[in-house]
Amino acid sequence: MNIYQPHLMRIREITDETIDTRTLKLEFEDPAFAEQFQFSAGQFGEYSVFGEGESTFCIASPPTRAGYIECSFKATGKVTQALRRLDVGDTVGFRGPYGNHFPLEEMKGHSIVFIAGGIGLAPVRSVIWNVLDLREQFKDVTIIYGARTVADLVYKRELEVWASRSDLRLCLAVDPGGETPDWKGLVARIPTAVEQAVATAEDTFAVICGPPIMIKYTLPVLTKLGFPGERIYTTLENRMKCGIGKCGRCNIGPTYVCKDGPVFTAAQMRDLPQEF
Amino acid sequence: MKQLQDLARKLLSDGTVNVVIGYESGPRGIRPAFITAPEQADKLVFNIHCVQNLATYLNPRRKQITQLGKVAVVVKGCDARAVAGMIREKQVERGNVVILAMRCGGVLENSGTDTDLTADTVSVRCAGCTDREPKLFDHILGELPPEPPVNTRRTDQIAALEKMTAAERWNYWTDQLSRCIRCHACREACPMCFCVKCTAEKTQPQWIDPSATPRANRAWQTMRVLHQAGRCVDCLECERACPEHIPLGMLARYVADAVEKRFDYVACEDPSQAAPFGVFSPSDDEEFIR
Amino acid sequence: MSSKVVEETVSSWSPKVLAFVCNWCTYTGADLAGTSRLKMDPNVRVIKLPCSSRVNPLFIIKAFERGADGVIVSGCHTGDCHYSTGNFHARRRFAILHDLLHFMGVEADRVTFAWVSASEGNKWQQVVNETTERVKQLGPFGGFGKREGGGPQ
Amino acid sequence: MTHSFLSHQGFAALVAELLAANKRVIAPVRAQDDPEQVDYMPIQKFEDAAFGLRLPRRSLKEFFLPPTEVLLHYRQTKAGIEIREVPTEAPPQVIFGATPCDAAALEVVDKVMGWDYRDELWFGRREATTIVSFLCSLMDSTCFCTAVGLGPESLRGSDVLLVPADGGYLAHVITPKGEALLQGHTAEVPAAALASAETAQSEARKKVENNLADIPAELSGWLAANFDNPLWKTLALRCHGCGACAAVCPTCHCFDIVDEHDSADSGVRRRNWDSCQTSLFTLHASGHNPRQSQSERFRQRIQHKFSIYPSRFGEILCTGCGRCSRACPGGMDLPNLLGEFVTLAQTEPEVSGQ
Repeated sequence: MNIYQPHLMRIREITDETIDTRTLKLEFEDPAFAEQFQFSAGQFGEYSVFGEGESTFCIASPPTRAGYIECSFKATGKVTQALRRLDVGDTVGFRGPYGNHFPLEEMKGHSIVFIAGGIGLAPVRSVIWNVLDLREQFKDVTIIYGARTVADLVYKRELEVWASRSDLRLCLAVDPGGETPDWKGLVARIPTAVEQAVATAEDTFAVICGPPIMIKYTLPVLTKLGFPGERIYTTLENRMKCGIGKCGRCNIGPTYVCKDGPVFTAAQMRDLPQEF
Repeated sequence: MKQLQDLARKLLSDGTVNVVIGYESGPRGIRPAFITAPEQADKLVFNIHCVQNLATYLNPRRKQITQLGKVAVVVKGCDARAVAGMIREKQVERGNVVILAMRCGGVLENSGTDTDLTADTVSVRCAGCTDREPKLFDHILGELPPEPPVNTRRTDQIAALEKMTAAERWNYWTDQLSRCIRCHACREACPMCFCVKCTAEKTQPQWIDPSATPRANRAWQTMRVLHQAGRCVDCLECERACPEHIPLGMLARYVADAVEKRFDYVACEDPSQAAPFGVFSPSDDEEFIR
Repeated sequence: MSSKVVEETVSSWSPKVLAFVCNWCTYTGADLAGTSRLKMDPNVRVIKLPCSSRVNPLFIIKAFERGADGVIVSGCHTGDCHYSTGNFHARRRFAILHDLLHFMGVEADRVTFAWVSASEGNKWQQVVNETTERVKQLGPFGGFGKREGGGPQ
Repeated sequence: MTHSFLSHQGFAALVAELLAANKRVIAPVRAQDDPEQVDYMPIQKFEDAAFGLRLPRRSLKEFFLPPTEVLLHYRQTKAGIEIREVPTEAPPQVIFGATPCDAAALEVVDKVMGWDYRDELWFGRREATTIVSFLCSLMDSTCFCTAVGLGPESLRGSDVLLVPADGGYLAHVITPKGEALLQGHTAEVPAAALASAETAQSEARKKVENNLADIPAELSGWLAANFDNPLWKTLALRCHGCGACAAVCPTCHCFDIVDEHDSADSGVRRRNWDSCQTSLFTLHASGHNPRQSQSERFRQRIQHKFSIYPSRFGEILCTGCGRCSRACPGGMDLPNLLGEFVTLAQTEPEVSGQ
């Protein structure tokens, strides 16, 4: 089997997150492969619709839930549009898991602040559930999540679950103008929400993912709060084809996002050529 | 030459333009030059080695050049037709480009070859040139050199193909186009390929397969040549760029001839002349329609 | 193309012809041919478009790529266009396409251009039957569908 | 490495024998469209080959990484998707008359192809291929193999290197594959052959040495440190972004993966050559493009070859064949540019990364 050959997976469940964002729950067709399949939070895969092509997304489900993986995507291009046309029971291809992952082991025994914007919650969600499934091994957990409008918030059912849990703090925000009359969360952009919700950087890791502009304005806030660059983790997205360091597409300077990433610390990002 | 250098120096020093695109002598023959300072104007040259169509650098896709500011460009008569085409199709504003037109006595087929213009060495596109004395310009320079010899290689080739059976022509083009690797260098080098999104890159639906298979290669070149009908100025940048040396100029020439024969239209130096596919005549020939 | 693949032509092969027709004239003309019970070869599949000027040359190439052996492009007679001038513009494009296909070695009989008005059921019958007959003579057209052997080597 | 002698007759007999055994034999052949030019092509008989005429226009890359190749076939059935794998073993082939730069390029690219994940399609062809290079005498002013640590007599990537000597060739037998190929066709090396081969080698070297001085190790660091140097903005002005350089480059290996339908329910996934010079290469689905203009794309090409690859794989992703400069319709000139970079790297050590 050559390295570009995907494993076949069946769509078991489809959840519409927003008007254009969808989550698929996938199971491997080959039970033997499913048995030995392992991954870590933050890794990604190449998902394919046969006849349309491959597309790169993170694995949005946590490694602590065996037997399936989930991916969330926004229907924008050829492959994602095709993926959206598929139904429960249809087959997709999957190559992976690829790339590095969030350093869960290192984070154990510490507090974590999760910060996500829009569909950027997908990779963070994998870590959040991973942490919540091993809740006693971590200190305080804070989740700050925002989107442009209430309608753009993804994983709404899980947001409710998180809101009802007493062992974490959830802070939801939408951009000004994006609120609905019954919106109970903040009306603020992410950097403001972070300023309000995070008291201290002490003994705490930050995991942040979202649109580049959000990250750009949130990083200074985190720095001001006292987070060193080495304790802020994010995940980068670049156009990829092979996912395994061959096709030459995802380079940022000497860095192969597919191999050295997609998870980087803010400190590492600062040292990269600013070409992303 | 001196005349050109002096003019370029003046245009740069009085701030009329920010860059003069011309020809210079490079380490391996004549190459395009981008002169941004008056003191570099001495580099400019013009001779029979100046084969490149510099109008291609006015193509708005070239962001690295548009960001330099106002441009003056050295053109031969044939290249001036490309400038006119871009003005005609609203890609370049006439007021934004200073056209430095050179009177031309033909250029070589292969720049850098140490030879005079002969019927074998002169570019095929110089045959029958009516623009040796350019008509679209802000400044016209040089003396009109004598008419170059005529290289009939391409017209002979086209005539030979015309004599073949359809099957023979099909096989000829299959041979040629099977070399295509779908790198799209022909498109990137072309002054008249200025679509923001090329049909070859449209994926929904996927009109043209992206792989270099015989079927996709033929679809790609057919589409490209058709899109250039009435636009192509026969500068042969596509052929020069092609790393597989496919005779793309022959297709372009054939279509340009067809457009001229049918619609009496030549991609000319007059930007105000309507493009042939934007207009029609009730008396257009329809001998091919039942 | 030299596609008279003998083995294939002898027995079962019957050409596939795809027709791109305009909604206002040819489609109605074809309808008339049908309701008039005119006998036509069953090889033609019709795709209805608003106007013959909607026909992009890529439609024709795609038809060949996907297995058509012949193509018919048909619309209103010039002067009768529902959109006044659509077919005048189309005619210019078809002319150059016609010439280029010729130069690239596609037999002229593979692509039939015809003006068929709403009242010309008989003409549609002729166009269909004659095109089918000519394409039958030419044999299957695999050329545009060829996938392997691309690139240098 | 051992030495043996291959007479002209022995060479012709060897090729004929391989062809008779239906082996694929590739050699430089006069180009169909231009008899002055040479391409590597499969040959049917020994006389088809045109050895020692000219540097072939394209590299050997296409015989290992074809411009387009099938990665898998799929078919949609009622039960789901069926995948038909493509074989990763390739039929054996022998390449005669490779230039040392083209042979070396394969070994350079091996590194990225075998890094962590092993590209069996590439290595399948690599293993099935025996490469017989010729001492290069085809250099022109665009060649700069010596500057990147190779040379007309370089053994890298070849299984055998043939050096002209009286009556035939002195064969440097480099690998067991090469030894197996020549088995039974060679003779003892005549005393004069060694000396005449040595002369040929040093003469060949002289032909190219002065084109460009050796690229110093600090260039890689200088390039990395000068990623944001405003210089890049002006370097690519004449670049069309056509990617012809990448197409002819023996070491450019970037590719695209696409699906194509054969019919409504079946099709193929393919790997196609791609180039960092096109704007689509890095375009995100969102419309964001990290490399907006040709300046950035050209910078990527140079950085990848002379900084990124050295820093990841320990060597320059260039074998000095000069094809990019010959193919460029815009007159970009790599050896010239490298010379300028090296001067800058050596005169501006304060901004150097070293």
